[in-house]
Amino acid sequence: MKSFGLACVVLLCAALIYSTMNFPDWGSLNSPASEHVSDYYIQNALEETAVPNLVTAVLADYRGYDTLFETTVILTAGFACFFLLRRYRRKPPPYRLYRHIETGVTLIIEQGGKEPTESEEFMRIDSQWVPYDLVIQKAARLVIPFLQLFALYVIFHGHHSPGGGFQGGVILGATLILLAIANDLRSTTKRISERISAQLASTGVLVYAGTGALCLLLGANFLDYSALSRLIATDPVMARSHGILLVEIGVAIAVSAVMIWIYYNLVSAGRHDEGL
Amino acid sequence: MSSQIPAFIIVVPLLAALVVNIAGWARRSLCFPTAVCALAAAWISTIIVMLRVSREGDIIYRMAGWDPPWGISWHIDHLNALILILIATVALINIVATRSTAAQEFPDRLGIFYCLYLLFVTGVMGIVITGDVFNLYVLLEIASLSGYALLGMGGSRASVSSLNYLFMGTIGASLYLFGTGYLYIATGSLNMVDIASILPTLENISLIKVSFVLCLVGLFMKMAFFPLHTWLPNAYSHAPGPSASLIAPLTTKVMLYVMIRVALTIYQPDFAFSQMALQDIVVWLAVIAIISGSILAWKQDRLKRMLAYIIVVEVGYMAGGFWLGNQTGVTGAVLHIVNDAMMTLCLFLTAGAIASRINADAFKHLQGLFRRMPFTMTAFMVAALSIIGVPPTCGFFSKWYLLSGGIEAGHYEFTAALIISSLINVLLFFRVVEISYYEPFDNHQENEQQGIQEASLDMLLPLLATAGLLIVLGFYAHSLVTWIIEPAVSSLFTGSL
Amino acid sequence: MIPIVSVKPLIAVLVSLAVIPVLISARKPNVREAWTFAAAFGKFAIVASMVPAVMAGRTLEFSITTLFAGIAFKLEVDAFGLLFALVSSFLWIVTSAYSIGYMRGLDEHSQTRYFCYFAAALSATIGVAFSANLLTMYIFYEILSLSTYPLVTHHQDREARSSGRRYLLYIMVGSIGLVLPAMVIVYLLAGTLDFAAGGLLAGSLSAVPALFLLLMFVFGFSKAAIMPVHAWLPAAMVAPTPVSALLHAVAVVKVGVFCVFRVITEIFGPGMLHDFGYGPLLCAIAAVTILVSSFIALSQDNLKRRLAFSTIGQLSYIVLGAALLTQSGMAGGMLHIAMHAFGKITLFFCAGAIVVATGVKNISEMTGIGKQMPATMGAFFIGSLSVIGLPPCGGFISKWHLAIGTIEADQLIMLAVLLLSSLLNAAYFLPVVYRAFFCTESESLFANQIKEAPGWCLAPPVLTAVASILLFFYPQPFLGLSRLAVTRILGG
Amino acid sequence: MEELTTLVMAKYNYWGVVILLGIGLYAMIAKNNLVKKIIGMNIFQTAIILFYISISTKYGASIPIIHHGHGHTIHPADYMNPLPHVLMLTAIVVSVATLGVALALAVRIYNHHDTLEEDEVLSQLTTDESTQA
Amino acid sequence: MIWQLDLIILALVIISGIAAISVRDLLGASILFGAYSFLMCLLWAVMGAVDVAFTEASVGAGVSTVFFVAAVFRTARRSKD
Repeated sequence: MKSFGLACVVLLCAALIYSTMNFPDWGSLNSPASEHVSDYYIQNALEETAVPNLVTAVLADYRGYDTLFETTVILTAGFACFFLLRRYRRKPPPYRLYRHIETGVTLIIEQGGKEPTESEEFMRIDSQWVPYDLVIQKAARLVIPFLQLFALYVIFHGHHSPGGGFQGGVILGATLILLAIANDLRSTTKRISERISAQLASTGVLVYAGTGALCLLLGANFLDYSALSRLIATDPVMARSHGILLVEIGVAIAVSAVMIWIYYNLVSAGRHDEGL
Repeated sequence: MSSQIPAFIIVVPLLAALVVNIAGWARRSLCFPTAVCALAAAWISTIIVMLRVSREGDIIYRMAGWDPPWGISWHIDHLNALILILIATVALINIVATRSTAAQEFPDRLGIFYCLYLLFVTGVMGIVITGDVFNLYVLLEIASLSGYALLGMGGSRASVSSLNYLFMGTIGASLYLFGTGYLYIATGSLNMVDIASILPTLENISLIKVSFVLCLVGLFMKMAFFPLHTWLPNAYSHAPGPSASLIAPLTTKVMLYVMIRVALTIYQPDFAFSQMALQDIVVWLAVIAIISGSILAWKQDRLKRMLAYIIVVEVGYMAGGFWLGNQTGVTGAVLHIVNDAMMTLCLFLTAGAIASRINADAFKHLQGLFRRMPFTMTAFMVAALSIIGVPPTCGFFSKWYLLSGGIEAGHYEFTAALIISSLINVLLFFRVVEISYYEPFDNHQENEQQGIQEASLDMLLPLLATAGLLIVLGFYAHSLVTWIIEPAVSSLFTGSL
Repeated sequence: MIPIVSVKPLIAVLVSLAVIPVLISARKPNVREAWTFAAAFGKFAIVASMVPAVMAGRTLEFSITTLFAGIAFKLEVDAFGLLFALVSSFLWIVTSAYSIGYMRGLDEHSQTRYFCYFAAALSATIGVAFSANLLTMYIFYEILSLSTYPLVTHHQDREARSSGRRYLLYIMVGSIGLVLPAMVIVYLLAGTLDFAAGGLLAGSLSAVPALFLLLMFVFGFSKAAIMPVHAWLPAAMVAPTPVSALLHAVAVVKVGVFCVFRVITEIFGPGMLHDFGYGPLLCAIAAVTILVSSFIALSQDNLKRRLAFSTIGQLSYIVLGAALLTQSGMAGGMLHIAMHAFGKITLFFCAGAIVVATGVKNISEMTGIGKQMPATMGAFFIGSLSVIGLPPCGGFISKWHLAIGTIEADQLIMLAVLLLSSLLNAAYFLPVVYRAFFCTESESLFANQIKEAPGWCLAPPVLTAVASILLFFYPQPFLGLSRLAVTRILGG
Repeated sequence: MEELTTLVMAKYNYWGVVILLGIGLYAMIAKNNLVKKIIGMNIFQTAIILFYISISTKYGASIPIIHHGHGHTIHPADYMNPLPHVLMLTAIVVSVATLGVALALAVRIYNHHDTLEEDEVLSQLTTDESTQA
Repeated sequence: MIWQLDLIILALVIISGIAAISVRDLLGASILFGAYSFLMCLLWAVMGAVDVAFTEASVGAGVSTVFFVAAVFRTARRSKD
């Protein structure tokens, strides 16, 4: 198998490297790729959408239809992970571990035994439990708010600087994942339950698609934000800019929620009780 | 507003999927009706679009109001419109037919099942409707991802084969993306029509040839064309029934459509058929696919596996028929895409109905089913005759076009392969018929012996409707060809798109 | 002469299909069989009602839909088709009566299924007879094959299934493997598949491809049981006797020769075949089949198998008649469809009656059976006379025409073949009769207690026997129809 | 000699792409561990992304964000080609989505078979088959 | 865009890619894959694709690695190849 794989890989590589001989030189200014359509974007995007960040402009407006489905792809992945992995507990686990916080004693409560309320003195712990590293815990607690602030900045400043809904959304999701890693999974699922994350994911895409559908209702083509100028008192160009912001927000919501959702399902193998 | 009808085809299922997920967590009972309504709406809009196309010619829908090639635009001609109707019909029939089986397969994740169902339909519809090569890739991934999930949610076998499918499919899609990258580097555009207008002006043809080959190999992988078909039999035969009867009819056919679109619309028939010296190779591959697939199907001892191999054979029919390179062959391929989707749907629905009654689909468990489930087996019989190609079922007519195309093109080996595989199909299906018709039912395990009776009505009616459709399609094959397929094919060949 | 557009042909085809739901739903056997009769009489009435128009030289046609560019799904009634339709629809009535007696006599299982598929098969037969073009004919041909499959495998035991498999294999390989591609080629050559009086392909084909196409068709319609594709017919004799009687003496096999006849006369056309000199070739093929099958028939002890081989031989007479490409040769072939049908069905009925009465299947055990079953064996005698072609039976007329045809085509070898084969027919039929009647009491295997078969089984053979005698004296309307058809083919 | 250097200068990036493609493909074909295969798959996809990004580059151009805004004339030569960037954002998302699904399937398989080695999984499946029959 | 820098990083990318598929410890492989993604993100940043680099940094180097680690945590860490 290995040798066969190596053989066909080498053949493919040879063929492809040979084919690269016909490419225009790397970085040349007058290759067809960087002339035909892209020039149009570079020259007109600012006038037509009032967004200096060309990537954002093209991403969310000229090719906004792509981006809608890019968001849908990640949503699909979320659905798929849930669909494949989620296992609702048929029977409760044979025992649960509780830790008495002052003394650090671990109690094993057999199934059916009376379980202490999770309070100041008792906390439930995972079966593969390592004592929390104080530094990580506190550092995470310290960092996370700033991270989330930065995420919001990335989302809302995507018009003018690198970034946008997608990157910001990923960071937002990552902060919550960090929370889950620094503490335990249950503490995060308590804050953002699976149901919430799933519904948020759909809502995010719904914001995006809804914006497009709103344009439909306003008589323009799907995703044609300039039609929004009838709602918000601006000229069509600014309306496009605002529409881009709107869909970026939708993307951010969707992506962050999906990231968390996938993480829940992956790390707990679909049980949502114990995780990393 | 009526100019916005095409958008509904994609937007309605997408929104419905989101709504189903949001609402489904609260009220599970909402999921099914929402999905059905959405698919019905999409179906109606496909019909309207078809009528408009046949009345007013091609529709160009400018997404976000940007003109091509700056923005993404849809280009709907007879061919897409036909395939769109096909997809909507299959999805609608299947979702109604599999309501009960889906509820018993995925009791605790029904909502998400319907979300993925709708997303899959959105994906394939988007693949068919779009006029932009990259957008096609994105929607291809949506369809594929939901497909992996739907197919993988079976036993452990299903997961393994689905992961294998995921690997193959990802390589295929990535190769397609790579090929479009070559196209982009050569033309600087992503809009199909725009590329088609630029390509003839280019001088270094070899780059385009490489891109063509890359796209083609990628598509062959996705459509399970010999020898890249290895993922298909496992993935389809181990999948849960409701998913299989949705995905098996659609995936390969849609990829065949994409092949036709890419080869004829982007790279123009002259380039695809004459400048690339691929024709004979592909036709011979198709011949091998047909023969070997038929033989492998004969070796199987389980119904769904046999059907899966038959799909490989049918892909050989269509790909070979397309690569004959003459209008008759392409007409036959397109007509067979329509027919084969319906046939496959009918067969897999039958398999699902049987599986919902007896928990196994090995041939030896089918004994006496004709007496127990007469209507189901009648539908199976009709589909079988159509696969064999017995008139007046629809399979005969597409096979006729393929045969005459093969003779016109002088590819007698293809004609012979068609004939031989039809004969093998006779053996295949009459073996099943003999078992299910003549073997006494008593050989079953006692516990099953009493319980088994005809499939539930909500499954039976769509099944019979499909079987009837097979015959109707047969009788109206000529009108279908003259009204829709011939304009489509001739416009593809004259490159007027 | 403009054709009459009439829905009659369609009704004639569909009438037997129409009763199938009734047959299925009918709980009581009497109701079921009453409906079968109704359908049979109705069908015959409609077919007969078309005779005057056709005799007047008109043709009735009805076009249903277009299948391909230039090919309609179309029914057309001309003299030849009407002749065939008359025979089979009339004999269906008789056979229905006989089936009732037979099936009840042996109280067979799942009779509803039996009657349903029987009706379907008849529809397909009439459809073939009335087809206006090759594709329509092919469609009905396939429907006929599929609807007779359950009849052949009626007993559902291992033997029935294996012979059913063989039946399907021969028919399907022939129709899909040979006829379908041949049809496609013809379509690509001529742009249509409609039957044309002078021959559709006339002048549009050179010698060698024409030969290949011709052979593809002749052997492809394997229902005609021309050797070497005859093996399914003896195997199919496991079916209940009425099936063997109607389908394997009249409907199915005659459909085969009918198709071959049509192809020879109206696709290739006598002119072309004559120019290329393929007539004698076909004659030779037919002659070989005739002689070989007759010799095999001599050696068969099972009565039905012997009849089957005799059928194979007689079918080739019809092909021979077509291949002679002469006035009386073709007329004789067409007449033989009718005459042989009456004779052979009588023989099958008798064989079945014997089985019902005594359970005996083999000739060697029939010694002295004539004493107990005089009527049956009498009918058998007449039937065999007719098949041998001796006056005063219908068979004589058709053979006479065939003989004249051989002389017209001055192929005296064929004449010799005819005479020799007639001798052979006599040699394998008359001993049965002799053994049945003229043997001393001592060697008779039957005590007196066995008696005639029940009336339902007895009346039909007697009726058909009488009919085949009457056909000798009043060969009209078949003679007239065949004359008309021949003049249409040869252009007067 | 220097035309060779110019050739290398002009093409080495694409060669890197091809090499990465090879690595990924090799991992997917030859590796036995499912997670390894998945890593290979991602490398394969990122290689194609790198290919597109390489298309978009221009010597002497800056990032595709227009600094001095309206009024000034904008020279296409000053900015990188934004289109491939857009496409590849989507491609990255697609790759991470595929990764999620693939890992989910791998975890499912592990729950069934307690292994990620493909050959062991297949052997277990074949043994099930034989025990069933 | 400085091509020397680009070349160096490209080499590093290839090396880390090879390493990622060749170490036996799956956790190590995941981390190496993270490194691969991060180097890739650098490469793209050098090529001026800032948005893509940003995305790759957050997705490839961040979330994907986390997914890998989570999956490895739920499955086996050792591998035969």
